[in-house]
Amino acid sequence: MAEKIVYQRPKSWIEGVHTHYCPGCTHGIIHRMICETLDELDIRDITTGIAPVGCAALMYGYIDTDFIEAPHGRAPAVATGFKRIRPDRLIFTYQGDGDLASIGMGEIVHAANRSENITVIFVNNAIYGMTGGQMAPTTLLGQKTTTTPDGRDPQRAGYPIRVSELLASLASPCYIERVSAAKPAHLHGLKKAIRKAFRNQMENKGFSLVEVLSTCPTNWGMRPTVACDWLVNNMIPYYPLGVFKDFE
Amino acid sequence: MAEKIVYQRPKSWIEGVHTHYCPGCTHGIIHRMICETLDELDIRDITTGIAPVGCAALMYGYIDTDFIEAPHGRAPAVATGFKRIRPDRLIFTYQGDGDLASIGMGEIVHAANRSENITVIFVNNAIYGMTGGQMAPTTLLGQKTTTTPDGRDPQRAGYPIRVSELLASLASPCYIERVSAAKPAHLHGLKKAIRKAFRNQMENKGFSLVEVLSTCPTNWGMRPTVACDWLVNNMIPYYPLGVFKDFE
Amino acid sequence: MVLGQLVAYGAMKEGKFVTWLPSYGPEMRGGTANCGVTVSSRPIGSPFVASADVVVALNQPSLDKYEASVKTGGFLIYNSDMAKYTPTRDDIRVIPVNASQIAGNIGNEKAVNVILLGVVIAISDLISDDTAREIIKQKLGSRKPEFLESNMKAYEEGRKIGLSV
Amino acid sequence: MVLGQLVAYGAMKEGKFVTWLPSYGPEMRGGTANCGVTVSSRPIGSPFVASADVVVALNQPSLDKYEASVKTGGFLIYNSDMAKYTPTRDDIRVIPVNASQIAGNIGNEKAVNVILLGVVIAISDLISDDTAREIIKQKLGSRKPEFLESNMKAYEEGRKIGLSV
Amino acid sequence: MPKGRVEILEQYCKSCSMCVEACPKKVLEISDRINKKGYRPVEAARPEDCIGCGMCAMRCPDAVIRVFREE
Amino acid sequence: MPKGRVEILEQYCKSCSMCVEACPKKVLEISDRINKKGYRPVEAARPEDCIGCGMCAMRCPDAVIRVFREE
Amino acid sequence: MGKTLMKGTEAIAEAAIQAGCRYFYGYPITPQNEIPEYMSKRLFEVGGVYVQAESEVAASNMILGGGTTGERVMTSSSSPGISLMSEAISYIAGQEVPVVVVNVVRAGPGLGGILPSQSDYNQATCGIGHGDFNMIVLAPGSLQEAVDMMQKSFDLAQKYRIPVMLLCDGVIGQIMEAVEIPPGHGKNLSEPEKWACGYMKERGGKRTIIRSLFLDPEELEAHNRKLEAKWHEIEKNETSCEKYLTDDAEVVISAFGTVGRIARTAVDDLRAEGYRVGLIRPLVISPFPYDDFESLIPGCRHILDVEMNWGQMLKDVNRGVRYRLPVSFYGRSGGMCPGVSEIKEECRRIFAKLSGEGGDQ
Amino acid sequence: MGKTLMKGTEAIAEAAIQAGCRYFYGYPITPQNEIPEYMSKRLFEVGGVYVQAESEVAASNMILGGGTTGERVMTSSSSPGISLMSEAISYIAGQEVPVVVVNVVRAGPGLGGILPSQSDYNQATCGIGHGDFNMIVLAPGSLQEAVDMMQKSFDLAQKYRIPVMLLCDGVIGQIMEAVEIPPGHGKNLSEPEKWACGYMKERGGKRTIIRSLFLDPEELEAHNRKLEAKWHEIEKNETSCEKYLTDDAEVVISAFGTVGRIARTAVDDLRAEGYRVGLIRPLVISPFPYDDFESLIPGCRHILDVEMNWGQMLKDVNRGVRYRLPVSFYGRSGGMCPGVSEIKEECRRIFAKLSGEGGDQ
Ligand SMILES: Cc1ncc(C[n+]2csc(CCOP(=O)(O)OP(=O)(O)O)c2C)c(N)n1
Ligand SMILES: Cc1ncc(C[n+]2csc(CCOP(=O)(O)OP(=O)(O)O)c2C)c(N)n1
Ligand code: SF4
Ligand code: SF4
Ligand code: SF4
Ligand code: SF4
Repeated sequence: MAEKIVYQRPKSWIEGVHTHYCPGCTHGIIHRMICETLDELDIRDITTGIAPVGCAALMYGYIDTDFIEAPHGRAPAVATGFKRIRPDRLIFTYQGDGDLASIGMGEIVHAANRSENITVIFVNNAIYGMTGGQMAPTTLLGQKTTTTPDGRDPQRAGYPIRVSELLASLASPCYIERVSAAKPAHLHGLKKAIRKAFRNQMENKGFSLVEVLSTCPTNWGMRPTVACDWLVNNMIPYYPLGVFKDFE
Repeated sequence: MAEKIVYQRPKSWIEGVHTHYCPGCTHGIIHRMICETLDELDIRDITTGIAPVGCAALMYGYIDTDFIEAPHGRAPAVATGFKRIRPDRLIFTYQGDGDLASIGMGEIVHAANRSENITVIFVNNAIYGMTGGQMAPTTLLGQKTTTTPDGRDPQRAGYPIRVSELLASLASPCYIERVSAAKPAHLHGLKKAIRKAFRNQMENKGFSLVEVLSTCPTNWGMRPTVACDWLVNNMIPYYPLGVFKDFE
Repeated sequence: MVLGQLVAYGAMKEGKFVTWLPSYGPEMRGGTANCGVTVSSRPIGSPFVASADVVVALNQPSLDKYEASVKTGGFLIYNSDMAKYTPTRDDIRVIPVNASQIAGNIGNEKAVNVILLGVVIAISDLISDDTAREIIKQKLGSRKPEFLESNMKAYEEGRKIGLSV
Repeated sequence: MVLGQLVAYGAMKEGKFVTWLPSYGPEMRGGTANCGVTVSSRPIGSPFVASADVVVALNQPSLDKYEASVKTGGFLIYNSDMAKYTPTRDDIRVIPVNASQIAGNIGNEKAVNVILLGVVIAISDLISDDTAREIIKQKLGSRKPEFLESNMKAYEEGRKIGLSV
Repeated sequence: MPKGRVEILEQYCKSCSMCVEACPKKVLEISDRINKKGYRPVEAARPEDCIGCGMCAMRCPDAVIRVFREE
Repeated sequence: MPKGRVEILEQYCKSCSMCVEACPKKVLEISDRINKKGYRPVEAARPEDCIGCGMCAMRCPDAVIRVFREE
Repeated sequence: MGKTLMKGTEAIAEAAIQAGCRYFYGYPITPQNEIPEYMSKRLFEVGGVYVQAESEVAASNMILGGGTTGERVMTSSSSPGISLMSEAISYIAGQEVPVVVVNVVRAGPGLGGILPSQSDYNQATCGIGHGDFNMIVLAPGSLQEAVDMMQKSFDLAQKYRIPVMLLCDGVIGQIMEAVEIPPGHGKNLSEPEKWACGYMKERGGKRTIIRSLFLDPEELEAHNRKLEAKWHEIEKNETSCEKYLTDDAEVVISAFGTVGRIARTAVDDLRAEGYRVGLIRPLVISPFPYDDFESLIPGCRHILDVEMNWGQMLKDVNRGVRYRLPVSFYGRSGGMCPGVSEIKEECRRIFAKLSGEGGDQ
Repeated sequence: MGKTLMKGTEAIAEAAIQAGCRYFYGYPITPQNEIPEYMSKRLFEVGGVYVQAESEVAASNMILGGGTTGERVMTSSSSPGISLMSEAISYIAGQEVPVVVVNVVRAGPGLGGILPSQSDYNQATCGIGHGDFNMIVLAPGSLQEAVDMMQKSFDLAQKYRIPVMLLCDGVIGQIMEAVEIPPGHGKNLSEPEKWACGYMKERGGKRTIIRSLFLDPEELEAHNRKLEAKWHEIEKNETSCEKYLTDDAEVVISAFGTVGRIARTAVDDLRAEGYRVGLIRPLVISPFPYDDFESLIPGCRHILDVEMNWGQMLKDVNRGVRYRLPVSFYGRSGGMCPGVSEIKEECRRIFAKLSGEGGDQ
């Protein structure tokens, strides 16, 4: 009987490097899915990524496409600047919740509203990873972070922002879906959403955003698999998975 | 028979000045309503206004309260800084659509989301007044401005943003209503909404925003009363009047 | 402002050095928006006009503000339908022009500018009469040909007033 | 990092001048996060440690990176359960400590630090044995009293290894 | 019909006609005078028709109009 | 049941156990070895049970696992 | 194209188009609104792209992204808007992206006023953003210079992969005068820039990373040294300065931008009165023409620095003459501009003092 | 409170609280995250307010708003975050609002690195924002100085109604050493500041407008002249500089911040070797202590400027010594810090050269 390869490292995943992510951090899973998508759609060499400021700042070390570094939160503006000049090339941003929903709120709302023909991968891990666990706009009520030592209090810090719902209330964007990277059962949906977000761009459909619920085992203070359970039990109830906008 | 005063200049309207607004600009009506509200609620001397960058930059010349000038778009942050220190004083921002919905999008979303206990008067005249008629985020499709000489094209500049709806999709804010300053029949609702937005703050209810559909006769290139008709015929269909959020 | 630009175009046409500099404010109407034009036969240093040979005031605030900047012996021309003037200086020549009224009579309310241009050209040697006529044709005629006739008429009316001073 | 802080607290307690300076990177785990501690009887100028009397390496990357910074005659102490060392220098003294294993035996996996502290105190004169014990009580005892006993035990084990060198 | 009266602070009027349009009784009209700022202020052309409803004042962007009503 | 096989690129494994949890057949376990980066890599403790479903690889954040299946 | 009478902002915009710029990202602000307005119309005609950014923060990041394609991109703004670009400009410098930024300066600080000023000199030439970097700054003194420098700005930006600022005081932006805009010489990207993003395919899979992040300090230091070496190169090659009647001048006026042209008239007038006065006018203010100032040292007895601010160029002037000549300052700020007669007055005072000291005027 | 071993960022935060600061608005950024983290906990305990702003743009505008109450407010950030505050800082200066900004500098430009640096010197002392303004900048050289200066910053901010920056290189932020934090001396607002907003009632209806907009250029010029006069006052009163063994020194090292303490060790070591070397260290870098530098002129033969950047203070040093002493530079950048031995080496080289030139060492 012949042996068939069921899974191997995607070609777009740069060989020989060890990611700097903490063990079990789902950033890696999302990266891998992007690589697989680039391979499957055969678009690696016409794609440029925009690296955010956040744990994924060094992602160009792992994904083998052109990359531009953007200031914190400004990836959608950088992508706009690029895409308007090179409409025949593909561009994606990859942004954390601090990057996209806090400092970068203005840029994402307006890029979505102009329906820039770009792909946004939005990694919502309910915390600031890179800077060591401060509150993010998506931090859940009661969740303890280094700047909400008693848990997030809506009186002082407001309610967690549901970004997909917020952006879906705009008239312009093409596709917005929330998926999860936590559980094996979620991974198919994650992959499908990423693929679709790139396909939309190839078909000039306009702004596509995939919100990926993600873990931060280190700053949540949990083992990776426990973090995945926490995500399922705490994040998904507040951030329901699903398609919020689809102009297909 | 004795003569009764039916209407006279509000006390909070500074005597002896001639506003710099163009003839028939509804900024003046909204100013007057704010003055009347300050008088009626007797809060003039515990209120601070935040002047925006926009046609209303000089509003402290007309309304007799303390005032702080804010950089373009940042009034909600300035108000936050103040109100967190003086919760017993009242504060309001007064912002145009460029100020609030373009450059200041990040600040307004987050102030609303923290449900800062402030009052926001948002003047939507679908254009940049002060700078001479460029496209605003709220400019209607097809509307000609100095930067959309062929009319706003959704492909290049996106759809007009419905700010009240966008902010109402957040969990935190207390009160959001859209009213109009165009027609005599609208003015009662305008006044009521402004009064309510101040009352909410006095009762510590959190973030209140009144979106006022307003005219810019000069940059729309219409006589004032024609501009009012245009507003009714073109803006209200896209920006329906009504309450979008009310935690009462 | 348009008046100033017409003079500037004309001066350039005549091969002179010219600068036109607006002073702008937040007041989009009824304020003192104005411009300074410098015409010279040598390269121009400062484009700011501190004292002027000719001042044209379209409304009261401008009249009040710029009266003082007329050079001794210079002209102060104003639209007497929009502003009143009580003389305070006797070293300048003052020309009231009922421009709004004339414009109304001609049937082109916007021609106030062109009427005053006629006055200016008549009393000064900034640009020649011929050049002025050509510039009006070129700059105003191309944009709004339907008004060309009334504009030329307005210019004539203004010129008449200017020459009669 | 904690190890360094304990030494720093101890040194301060003994009235010495001390600085503790971390070098931080984006790698939250498994990287070469490290710190430099300077203890001195006079005010400290540079808090950067270019060459050190004692280097303690908890894992392979740190060992590889900081081997070179041990002064001639200095000590290189490493957790032999987490890193392998093939000697490249003969001018330094190398002390492998199977710290993870010892910590496991004691039943407090997090005590690796304290074991190595024991070694450091034993071989150097940074701070006295008494001070070290007191600092452990004060700093670790207050936060997690339930671990105090195992921490003291870990210190003893480390000290034994250090003294036996 | 109640009897009303309007007082116009002429020097502040910008001749925008908003009040003219607002008045249910068509009391107001733009005058021929010119005020200090160069505008033709509004005036009560038919003062006798005024019912003192205040609509004009409510709509004036420049707080130019004072309204009285006989009781 | 199809027969599968996993190959582990040990040097990249960070010992996070995500794959261990993902495997429906409980094939994988964290080993006792230490890799260059100081982690104990995962290993196929029960290789014979592997069905080559690829779940482990799909969940691995570090693309450590290659999966084969006999056809 | 012969001379035409144009408004400054529009001439600048057209000059950019003639220089090959097809991509404009900007946000309105007085006194430069005619630039985006003109661009929104003209770029559509010539097949380019105009994007009205949601803010200056966004606009500056759009040129960052746009500039990585190797194409000629620009933004324009005025003082407060430029402040909002600080972070992105530091990134652009660190990431070596060629961009052009036009600043039509208004009077500050804060909201200030909208009248002309030169009070962003410090910001433009020295500390606009965090970190070790500099940008090239050109300061035109007339509309024709503005037009010519606009084109030069793009050339310099691409030659050195560095942000270039065209620093115009509001006068340059608002004035109308006759200019000639040389027809397009913008380079045509027949093949992709070697370093640009988006050409991985054309390059056979070789990729480009445009970044300023170097977590290893030795790597970052090496990167910074590279930027430093580039800057020294620029200092060597790109300074530019006009000297007018300085050879025999006892008093030299130093001025840049519009003040330069005003001072020139003052010089002419004073020469006619018999005063030995000259003018030194940096055209490129960063890198600053220190050497040209130093060359004044033997002959000149006094420098009068005139600016439309509170004296921001003064320290560079002093540095240029190495504190070996007396330098005095005359300035107006807040939207006021020093006039010809004020400058003459000031010069006459200086001459009076010098002759009191026993000069030979 | 005696000496305790504390981490720099936490000591700075506690010092602010002891200085009477109860209002903190900030956004996380390495390497100063412990400041907001500490504040989020401690301010709640002492009845103050911590707001995590959505960005540095927002944070800087929150201190603008907060500062108008007359209370002691602050924010802290690191280099890229400070760039985003540029516009607001210009407004704050123009509107004369007292605020304190802590910058724990990391290496730039752009994203750069997160290791210590002094590469925001230019920005802090010269061109951070548009318009004619300056802010006061203090640069501590040890943790104890940082703590003391934190308190001084609030005093200065309120005395002059001006933004004050505490410019710490990353070392000051991250180091642990023994410090003593003097117990609170923050002023207690028993009655409202006369100029502050929100007190119209208490003032019997007299209102306050806090603005920087003056559309009339003469008004704006007058306002700017007022700001200028205030700055001259500050220049007169508030410079501060340490001179160490400079009296007989042939070579004087100039350095600020952490480099100062490192250089001091180098000086001690070199003195032990017999070299006549000294140290001059500005504690306040804006206004810069030019006079202290000028006073070195008669005796000293060479200045060695040492910095953790590519030489940003150099021009101020040269200006101080009026180009009459040779000044050379030694620096490391990108997160690298000059070490004691490097500095000594450099000094020995200079001495060798000097004695070659016929000096007397
Ligand atoms: C202007 C600016 N502000 C702040 C920072 C510091 N910073 C770096 S990453 C980050 C947030 C990271 O959180 P998130 O975006 O959620 O991504 P994650 O690390 O969780 O993946 C912050 C605040 C910065 N680099 N630049
Ligand atoms: C940072 C900055 N960017 C731009 C401007 C210029 N500017 C002044 S007002 C304004 C927009 C005005 O439009 P809007 O907010 O809708 O108010 P309106 O004038 O229509 O009432 C702009 C862009 C500025 N002053 N500061
Ligand atoms: S800090 Fe959190 S988000 Fe960042 S790599 Fe570690 S686990 Fe992932
Ligand atoms: S009060 Fe009423 S009736 Fe009288 S003028 Fe005004 S609107 Fe007309
Ligand atoms: S609405 Fe007011 S300003 Fe307008 S015409 Fe009437 S009175 Fe005059
Ligand atoms: S391929 Fe499937 S069965 Fe085999 S080890 Fe991986 S998860 Fe388990």
